[in-house]
Amino acid sequence: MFEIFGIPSQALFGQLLLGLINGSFYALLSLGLAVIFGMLNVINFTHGAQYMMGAFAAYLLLQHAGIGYWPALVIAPLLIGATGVVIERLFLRRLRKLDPLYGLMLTFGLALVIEGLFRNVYGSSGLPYQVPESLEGGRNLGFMFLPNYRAWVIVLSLAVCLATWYGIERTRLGSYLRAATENPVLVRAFGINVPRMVTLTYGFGVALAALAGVMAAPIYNVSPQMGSDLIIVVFAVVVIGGMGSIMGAIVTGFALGVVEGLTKVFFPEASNTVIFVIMAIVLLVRPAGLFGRTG
Amino acid sequence: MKFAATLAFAVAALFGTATAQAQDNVVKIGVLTDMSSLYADIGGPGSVAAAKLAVEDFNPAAHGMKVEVVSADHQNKPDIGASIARQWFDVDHVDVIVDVPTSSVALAVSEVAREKNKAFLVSGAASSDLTGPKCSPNTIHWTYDTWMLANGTGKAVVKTGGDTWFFLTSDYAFGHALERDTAAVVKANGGKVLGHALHPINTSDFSSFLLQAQASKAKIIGLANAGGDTINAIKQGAEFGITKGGQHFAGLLVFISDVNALGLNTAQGLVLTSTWYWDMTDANRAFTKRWQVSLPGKFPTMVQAGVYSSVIHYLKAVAALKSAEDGRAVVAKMKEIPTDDPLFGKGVVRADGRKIHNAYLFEVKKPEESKYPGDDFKLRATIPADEAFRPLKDGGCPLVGG
Amino acid sequence: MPEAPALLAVKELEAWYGESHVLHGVTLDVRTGEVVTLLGRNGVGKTTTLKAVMGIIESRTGSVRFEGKELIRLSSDAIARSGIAFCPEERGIFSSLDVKENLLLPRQVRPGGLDLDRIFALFPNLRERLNSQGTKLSGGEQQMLAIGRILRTGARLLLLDEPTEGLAPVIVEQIGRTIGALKAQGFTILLVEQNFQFAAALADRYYVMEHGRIIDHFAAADLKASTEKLHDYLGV
Amino acid sequence: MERVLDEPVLVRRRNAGRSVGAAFAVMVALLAAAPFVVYPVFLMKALCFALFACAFNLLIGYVGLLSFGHALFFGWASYLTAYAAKAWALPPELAIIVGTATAAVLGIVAGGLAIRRQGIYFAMITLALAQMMYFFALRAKFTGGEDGIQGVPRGRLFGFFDLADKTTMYVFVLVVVLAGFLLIYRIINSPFGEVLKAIRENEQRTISLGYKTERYKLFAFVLSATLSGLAGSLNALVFQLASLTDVHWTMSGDVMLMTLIGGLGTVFGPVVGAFLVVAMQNYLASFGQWVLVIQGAVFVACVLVFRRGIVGEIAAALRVRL
Repeated sequence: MFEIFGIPSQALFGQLLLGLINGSFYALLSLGLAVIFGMLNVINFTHGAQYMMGAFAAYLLLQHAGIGYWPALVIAPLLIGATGVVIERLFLRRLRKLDPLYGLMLTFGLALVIEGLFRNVYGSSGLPYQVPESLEGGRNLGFMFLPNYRAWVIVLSLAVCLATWYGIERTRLGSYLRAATENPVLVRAFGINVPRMVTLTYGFGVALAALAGVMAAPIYNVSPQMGSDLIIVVFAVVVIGGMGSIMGAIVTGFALGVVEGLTKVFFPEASNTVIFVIMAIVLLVRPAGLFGRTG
Repeated sequence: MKFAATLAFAVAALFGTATAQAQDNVVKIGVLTDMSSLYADIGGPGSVAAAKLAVEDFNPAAHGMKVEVVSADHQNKPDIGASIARQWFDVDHVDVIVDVPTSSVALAVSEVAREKNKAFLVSGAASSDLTGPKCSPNTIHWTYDTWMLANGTGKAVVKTGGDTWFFLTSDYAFGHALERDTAAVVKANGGKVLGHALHPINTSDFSSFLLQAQASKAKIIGLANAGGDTINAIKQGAEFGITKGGQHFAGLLVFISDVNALGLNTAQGLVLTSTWYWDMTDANRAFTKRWQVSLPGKFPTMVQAGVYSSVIHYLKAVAALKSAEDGRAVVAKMKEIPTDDPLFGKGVVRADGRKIHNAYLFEVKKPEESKYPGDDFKLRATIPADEAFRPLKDGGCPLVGG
Repeated sequence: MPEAPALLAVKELEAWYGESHVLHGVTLDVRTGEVVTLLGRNGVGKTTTLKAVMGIIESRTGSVRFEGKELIRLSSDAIARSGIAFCPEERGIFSSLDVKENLLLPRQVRPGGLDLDRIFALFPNLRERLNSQGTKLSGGEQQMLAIGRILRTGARLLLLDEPTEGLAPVIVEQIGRTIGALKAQGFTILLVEQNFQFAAALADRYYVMEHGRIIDHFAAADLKASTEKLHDYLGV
Repeated sequence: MERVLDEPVLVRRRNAGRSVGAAFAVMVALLAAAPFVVYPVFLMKALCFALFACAFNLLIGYVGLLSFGHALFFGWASYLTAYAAKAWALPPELAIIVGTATAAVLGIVAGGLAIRRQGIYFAMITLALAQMMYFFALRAKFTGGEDGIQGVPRGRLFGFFDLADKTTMYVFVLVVVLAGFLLIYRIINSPFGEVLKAIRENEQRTISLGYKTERYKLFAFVLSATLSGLAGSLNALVFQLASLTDVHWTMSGDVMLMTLIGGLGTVFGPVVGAFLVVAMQNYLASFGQWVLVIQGAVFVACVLVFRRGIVGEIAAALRVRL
């Protein structure tokens, strides 16, 4: 095995791959944020809590209904997405004509409520969720032992991201979404029920977060605070990528996961901060973010 | 003016009651713990329940005393802990604070207790500094500490063949101390430390640290961390085939609540040191049964048992002095009379404030070995009380002469 | 054709932008098959009238009847679905959509809309640019796209807001011919226009607006007689 | 996307001076009498947060910028003050200056980066920058990591007043906070403040009038950061402790809640909000987990039905400015 800057290539490739796994979560979450932001002009601070709710939904489905991982992968996002629909209808819709900062504050408050409730009921030391049997074990890639489940996370997240991209950029329904992002008033005057689309879009973005939560459940413990720390990193990812494009959100998510992984090899002390430092640099060079549109 | 009136009303309504309470002869025990966060299952409501059981068993009426238990959540933040402690002592006439998981909070509360001359009985916090350089005539450290954990687990593991170590260390004072102490024990017993990886507190993804541990080929991966971090590290270690690859985890601070969170399937084989286990004696089982009335389905940790034990002993000392006013005097009394309670048996409190009792080395059972809920540990060794804790002279506590 | 029933009947229409009251009781009607033009200076409320009819301005009162059905309480998507199509002044071409997606965007609300081939017959340029980004088209092409896409919907009443604004005379001429052709095909059109020459060639009737009110109304036949007045109104 | 945060409370300016003056007098009287009734440490804490919230309000209420990272200034000032007082044994007045100056410098850096974007982006950037510095505080040696800096001596003010004395400390905190309050009031009613409000209403128009709005915004940001730092410095001395709590993002959330409850863009709102939130945290502590839920619910309620906040509603009802 050769070495790069004194680091065995083994460790390097291993960390790169791990970075990609983390990137999967960043990408799914920032994608959801981008989809929501596009239609609602709201930064969904509840996103972290909804990610957590996804994980809890998987856990509770298993505990109380005996429903395993595979069905949960579909059911949990639908359930949590439905709560998103309710949130949009009850709360966000009433703020549409106000400054988007109110949306941020509202979703922040909701995040506190949700996290508090879950802490209240489930404590905080985390609840276990097993890797599904069919994905147990792993394979030795030579440079590292890659658990099958983690490989699955990369594949699934990539697939969901690309499917979402395709759906938005290449389909009829997606053209409605893009058009409504640009000029909702006119799209509505073309006979399309934009408010319903907004509601469903929010539900969809929330469902993406919940899906990420289900995917995370077997890797991390299911715990009420799992979302709140992650969400701030994802915000930084979003600022770096800019809210310009769906692809931007996906690419930035994966790329920053990898960068973070590399930092863990070369300069572990900075692994928490590297994304924020990149954010500062990107802001200096390209205030609109890497994929953002100015103006 | 409406605004002024509102403000005045609000102020009066909210705070007016605070100072209204008169001084009386009630002994007030404040359980200051983590009710909502990382260590809520280690201490938390379970500690409050334990304290209440202790009061019940002490039977204050028989001693002509009145005892009240209050509780608050310090959220693992030293600032919140210190300000609650201050307010309890200043305003609410609390005489003693018990539990306080999280070393940083315990150190802060210890300062306040000393300043206000009240008693402080630590059960939840780990730092051996509490009876070392930062010892206080008002503080007793009851259940366990970092030195004891390092000594118990470290020595036992090396002696059973785990002679090469790699540490996953929580990157703050508690983790550093735990690693340092354990590394010293490992080396003293002829083992070798191959390396370490520092991880931030509350890390959700340990995979990259585990990869380093794996690459080190050390037999033992020592977890110098606590709570959720320990849980996550072990869980993800299983996923990366660490245990199947022949490496073993040594959890330096593992509680039964952590084991339950992990599930036996993942936690099996884990070696840990504890000073108390619910299923060891009939007295412990009886206590557990009563305790479970408040927390059904859970099992008390050593911290919660320590709260019980420390409260019993405290009340005995207060009864002997007939006053809880002077915290220093009560603590001195507690050091003077020997301890004896159903959970920890007979013991002593040392001059530096260290409570001395046995420690036990446990191994987590395999799922098939566990016959009923909570049947998690099997005993591997008993560390006698006089070996379990740091010798008095090594602590550097200014209270100890010479 | 004064005896024909009004396809669109607007009565006492009032509208507000936030706090400011912009329409003060607009009353007009458009009969099936007509081209009716709203004239007036900048800022008198012509565009607002179209938007209020379309429900784009939500705070409005009065009555808007289309085919006898009251629309004033409906949202703009429901109004569109009842069979009215709107082409905004700023054309509203979506930059994130290509030409084809722009064309296919408005919902088909009734059978009998023009299919793509017939739209390309009207606007041959569009066929070649089908895969370009919508906003990469020239101003004229964008206007054609904006009109073309609402022809697909099957709506028989078109609200066109200044379709000639900022376009070269050749293009204006082409748009004029197109509107003529649409009229011949039986579309009913309510047109807002500043370019009086352009409107004169097309319209059956005119309404003149000032300060959010209709101040005058005459048929094409009376145009000559009204020229003087018009110069006054429009300040030409 | 340069929308105004909210329709400002319409007021009659001629009443303004009188109502604010009267309310100020009442506030001072209440605060002077309060320590005889209320636990002084609680009062001092609430006062520090009142100053913090007022500083935060300067930015959101008068410039329309929502900073989600104000804990950065509060917390780092608190660290530096604590460190200066403990490790360098500086007298309290110098320790406070060290802390406040740190906040000012951080304000220049963070502000310089953040005001490049507006609205939600601004909020996210300030949040991310603060979080970065949170991790730095967690790692840095001098902050004591999880332990924080404990046992900070209060020292003797100007070598003369012993701040270990409760009453002296209270008077000191009260004087500093009132001075900060008056400074902010002065700023928002100065020509500079008028430009800030113009930016809030419509930045494009303000630019077209020839104002370099970026500079105004940056200056307001730095001012707000500095005063937040002053609050953090005081807080460190009151509790003789600087800890991670002070730099954590929940602190930024708290100050946002205080300002929102009290009333964005009102003079007294942040003060009222600070007292309410601090009281809530103190007196609901026994409810444990529910504090978070209650705080969140109050947030939601404020945003949905109560956007003017308490003081804003009162002011609107009385048709005065407060």
